[in-house]
Amino acid sequence: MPTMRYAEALNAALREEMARDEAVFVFGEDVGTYGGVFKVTKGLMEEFEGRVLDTPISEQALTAMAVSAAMTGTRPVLEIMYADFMPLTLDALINQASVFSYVWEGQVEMPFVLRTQGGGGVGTGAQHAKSLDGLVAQVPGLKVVAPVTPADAKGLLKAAIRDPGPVIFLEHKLLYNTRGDVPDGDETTEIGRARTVREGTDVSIFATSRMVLEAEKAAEALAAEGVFAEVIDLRTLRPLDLGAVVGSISRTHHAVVVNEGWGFCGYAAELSATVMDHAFDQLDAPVMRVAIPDMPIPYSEPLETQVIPDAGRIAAAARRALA
Amino acid sequence: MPTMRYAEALNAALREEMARDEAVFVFGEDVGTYGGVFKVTKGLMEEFEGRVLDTPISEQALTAMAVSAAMTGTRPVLEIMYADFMPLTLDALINQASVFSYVWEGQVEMPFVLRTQGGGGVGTGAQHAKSLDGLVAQVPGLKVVAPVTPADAKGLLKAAIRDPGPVIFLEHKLLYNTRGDVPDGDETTEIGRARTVREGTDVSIFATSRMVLEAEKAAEALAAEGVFAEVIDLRTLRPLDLGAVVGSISRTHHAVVVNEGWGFCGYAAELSATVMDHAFDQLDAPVMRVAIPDMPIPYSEPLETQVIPDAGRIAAAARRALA
Amino acid sequence: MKNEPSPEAWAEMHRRMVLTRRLEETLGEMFRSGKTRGPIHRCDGQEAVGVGACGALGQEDYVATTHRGHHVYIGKGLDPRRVVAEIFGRATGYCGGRGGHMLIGDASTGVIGGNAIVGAGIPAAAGMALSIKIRGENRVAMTVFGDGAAQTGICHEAMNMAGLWKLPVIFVLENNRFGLTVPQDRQSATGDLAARAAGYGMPGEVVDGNDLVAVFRAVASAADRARRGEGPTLIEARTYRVEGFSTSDMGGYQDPDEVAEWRARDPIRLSASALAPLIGAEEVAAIEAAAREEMERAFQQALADPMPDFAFHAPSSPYAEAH
Amino acid sequence: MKNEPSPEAWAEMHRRMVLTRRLEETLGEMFRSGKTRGPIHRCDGQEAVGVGACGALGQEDYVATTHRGHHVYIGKGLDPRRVVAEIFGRATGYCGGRGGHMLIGDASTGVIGGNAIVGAGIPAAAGMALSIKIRGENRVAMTVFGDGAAQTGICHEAMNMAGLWKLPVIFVLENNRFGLTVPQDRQSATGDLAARAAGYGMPGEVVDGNDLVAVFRAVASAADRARRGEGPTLIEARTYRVEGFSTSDMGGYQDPDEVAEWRARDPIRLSASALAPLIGAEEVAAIEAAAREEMERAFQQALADPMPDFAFHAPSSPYAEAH
Ligand SMILES: Cc1ncc(C[n+]2csc(CCOP(=O)(O)OP(=O)(O)O)c2C)c(N)n1
Ligand SMILES: Cc1ncc(C[n+]2csc(CCOP(=O)(O)OP(=O)(O)O)c2C)c(N)n1
Ligand SMILES: [Mg+2]
Ligand SMILES: [Mg+2]
Repeated sequence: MPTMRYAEALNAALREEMARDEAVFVFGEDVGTYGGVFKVTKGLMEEFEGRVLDTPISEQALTAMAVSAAMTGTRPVLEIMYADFMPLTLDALINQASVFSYVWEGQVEMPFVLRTQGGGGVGTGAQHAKSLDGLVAQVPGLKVVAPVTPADAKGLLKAAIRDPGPVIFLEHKLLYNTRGDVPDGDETTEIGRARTVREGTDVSIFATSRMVLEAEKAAEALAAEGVFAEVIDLRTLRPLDLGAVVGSISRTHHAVVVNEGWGFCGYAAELSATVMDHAFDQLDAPVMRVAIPDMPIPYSEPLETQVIPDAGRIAAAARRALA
Repeated sequence: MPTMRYAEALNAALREEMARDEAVFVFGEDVGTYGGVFKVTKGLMEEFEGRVLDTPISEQALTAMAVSAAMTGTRPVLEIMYADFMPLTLDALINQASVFSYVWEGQVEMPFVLRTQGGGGVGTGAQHAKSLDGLVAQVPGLKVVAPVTPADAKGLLKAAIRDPGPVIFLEHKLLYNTRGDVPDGDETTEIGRARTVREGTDVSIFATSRMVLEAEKAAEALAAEGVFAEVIDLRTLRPLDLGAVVGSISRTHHAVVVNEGWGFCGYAAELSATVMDHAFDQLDAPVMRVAIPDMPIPYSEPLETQVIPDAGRIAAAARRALA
Repeated sequence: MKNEPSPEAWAEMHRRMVLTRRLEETLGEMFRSGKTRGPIHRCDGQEAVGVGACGALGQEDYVATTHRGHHVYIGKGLDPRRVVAEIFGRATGYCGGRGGHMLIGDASTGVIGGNAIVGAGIPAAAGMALSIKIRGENRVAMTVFGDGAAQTGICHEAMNMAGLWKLPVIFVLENNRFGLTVPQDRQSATGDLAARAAGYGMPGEVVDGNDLVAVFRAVASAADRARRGEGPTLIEARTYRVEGFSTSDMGGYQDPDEVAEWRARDPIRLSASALAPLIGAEEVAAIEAAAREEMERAFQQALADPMPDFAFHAPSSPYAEAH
Repeated sequence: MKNEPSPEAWAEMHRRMVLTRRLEETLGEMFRSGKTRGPIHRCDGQEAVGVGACGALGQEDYVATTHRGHHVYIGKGLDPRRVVAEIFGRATGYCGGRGGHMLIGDASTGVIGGNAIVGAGIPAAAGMALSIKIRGENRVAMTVFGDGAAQTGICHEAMNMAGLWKLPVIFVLENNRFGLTVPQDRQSATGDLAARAAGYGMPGEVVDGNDLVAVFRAVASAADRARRGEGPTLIEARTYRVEGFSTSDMGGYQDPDEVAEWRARDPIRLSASALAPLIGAEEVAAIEAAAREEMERAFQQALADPMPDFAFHAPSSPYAEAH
């Protein structure tokens, strides 16, 4: 199994799917000649003539075009450069993609993928560091995935491209250079399945995207204290793997949910509410929410580090749950 | 105390605030000559020359203009005709309004009000019947209010216009013709305070906007069965009146949350998660979420009535909580 | 003359105009007797735009339309009975009652589809054209949209990309002089909307929107151009909204003289008198009578059709299943 | 000649161009030695646009700029030390380190403000102009934005309203031939962006963006026009981005010959040689030397300034307090 960077894994997935299926095309700002600002689309323009398009800065129409192109025989993969720009795509997602999959049910498929990346930690400021997972996870009819390992980056992107419906694919700017083993060939990661990163008996930590790495660190710190945390990488935010969530809580009876979006009305709120709905009787303590405080992400390093959840805050939340 | 329609109460609030403060102006699609498609701005254009503007269909720029106009000495009141179009306003809310109130803290105020109306029940279809409360309630720095009575419609709109920060004002298409007593003169309703509609001992029903009326009906039905529900009209969705929520649950130990948005990642999820955060130990049963199922709102009557929460579903949820 | 309709084609378009007219008139009558549900946006007086434009396309070509798209539905050959059934929320409607009159879609005739978000049909058609281009097909995509829609941001973004990439798309701007209640000169900084085409590197042309054949010719030429790979065309069809905005219209903003002037230029009468010399006045009369009868039958059948049964539809959310 | 800068005003603008140049060069050096955080977008080679445009305005006039706005900050008279402090996240920066270099705002000089959402400054300035008009003030608002931004939907919407309402706003399109890595002719369907002004009922003018006085004159005339109530003007200032897009630029998409050609037309050298006959070559040299020294001092002071302390900022959410 070769080891590769997360960005390379994504690139491989795109290349393989474009080779496999002529209906797949890639478009977005700077994805062509430049190969994408995070180099995910590197080399594709040369390799697949006419199927990789540099676009104007027009997120709103681009997303709407992905929706209708998908309904008429192609499989668009659109890159939106930063998750912060997702508000510009929401009319196309909420009022178009979500609606037509229901009202015209059966008549058309809508196989498009919207790739974007979010997250903070490197001084990109309030308009370039957000994770708006909660916004997109709210939309019926969409699937939302957020791989943290290079293997899942590749496996989920391949699965997303082959999916008959719209998939929002959330990457993270701090993951592109992380390395990991990636299976060769045609393996996909099933959408809708969480992954147990580390087994544990005392508390379940459910995390998304880069927060999984922080959760792992937190679990290590906790283990040193004799507390055994189970770390679950949700991988798919919608549809949520309810079995994995309920199953883990049935064993640990304590839960921490971690997401790099805002707390209030954010994705972490749904995780907490899901546990309320489906595993209340299993809980020995309230679910602890770990998220970005309800404020914009500041630029300056000593400020930004205070708002991005990290292993320390996750471990503290686990201790509170067990207190 | 005169009785008036909800739409008239809003109209009175606008008229009084425009008379009181020359910096207040009103703009939006069809708000001028026509007086608004729901007649909320009726007569204002003639009365306040130059301060009521009919606009092109340009929600995105209109919202951004409200933000910057508010930062430069005016108090804009923008009407967005349907809450379904709120996705078009979100960049201005998330990346502009929310950001500058923090990064330029203290330098500028941002007193604008964005009025819109949502809700279903009358066959307006998947693109004109949604309540997207969860989208806007997610944004730090915004306040979000949703009056259900004519008195609060007036009192909250006056308070919103006087607020130094951005306020999202959520109306409901089925409330405009409802009547109620409205205090004369300069009374405002404080933003951030819930209202106890009906006291009860067995279960707390927290509802927003028109769902409060359904909750009241549910409470009546439950009372006939000997179950006494406390109905709380949240009025303000952000900042949430935590005291009212926790206080009521501390008495009843059971809760139902009702919102006309989607369930998954919607506002009802936050309510459930808030209870998890702040009142878990008071709960004898899980919080029950009542919301729109995770699908677009269908047009045809027998379909639409199945998705809009009503007294029957609320009462059933209360019974489940108490079972 | 090139791109002149054959007498048969013209007669068929004439028939479709009459079908549309009877649809609209009957809907008006039924609204007045309280038998409709939700808003209805009539297009009578504008039939030549939708019917003439669709008449110039083939069945395999795509079209996206608006909230006011009955002439497009009928113009593209949809079954009147299933159109009426959808308007009345019947199980036999094009969307099984899920969509309503603004969201009708039919993949088999390329109607993809109605859209009640103003402006949304424009990027939709551009996206379909992108799909056509990527797949190397011989189809074209078309959108019919309003003068109000021309002011939306999405219009600018989509037209720029269409011009840039020479997409096979036809933009038919149906200028009926109003966006809801606001006259064109109070929502647009220019009266010459077709002139904006130059800014997108495409030809812009003004035609008489009440002249069926003029619309047909313009669209047929634009379709030829598109199929030759020469890119998009903007056709501004000037007409007038002689009815209210929708069934809920309270009026009071239109100039009665102007309405009368345009009524005198009724597109069906204009077409009839030009068609009679070609196929005979009796034949025209017979076509009209048959069309009226067909629409009457469509109503009878559709209204006798069953209402749909509700089914949850939320493949991507586990939450819905709990309800 | 009308709207000619006085020698003193010109000299001051020249000084500000040199300040900006030294700012950019020093940032470039510090980036290379790993001392910056986050992206930096340099505007050297384009100083004449921001400085010339702001030089034609008064302190009370508003300006909104982009991610590449250092010439606007300095051109509008901001204190170099506090600009540098913000770029380095210091407590003494214009946003106390919260904003970073893309979000600097200073109400006292009308800089409202930097903006990293492409296109967002355009409706921002239009909204300020609306505010000015409503209040009957004598100010004008201006925005400097890129050729990439000209393709956004929000640009269309804002320009249409500005033209429609004759708002006192000046649109300075800084055409540096690239939107990130994509050349202008691959993101815009037209090479003549100024011509689009006609579609918004306003004059469009092309000026040499490397000619300080040409930019000054054009903006001064537009400001006069705006103050006379004649509405907005679009000024396309043609220049070239001789540096990379940002500090993270990996290059490879620019034509070195073109870069060299434009470097030969350096705006500071052009200004110096035209200014020397008016105030003497020694004076020019003395101004430049003093400016360079001032910027050096600004860096020294700013880098010695303290980092900010973190404070929660979420007045509208109860959730934050729990963390
Ligand atoms: C984005 C959006 N904003 C507002 C509306 C409400 N609305 C529906 S139709 C309409 C007017 C549209 O005018 P035009 O495009 O000229 O179409 P017409 O009704 O004249 O056919 C408006 C404002 C909407 N449906 N979508
Ligand atoms: C809405 C949005 N889309 C994309 C980006 C990413 N981005 C930042 S600057 C830029 C290019 C802007 O080009 P232009 O407007 O010409 O400004 P320039 O950088 O040339 O000064 C892009 C695509 C963004 N910040 N905002
Ligand atoms: Mg119109
Ligand atoms: Mg540029």
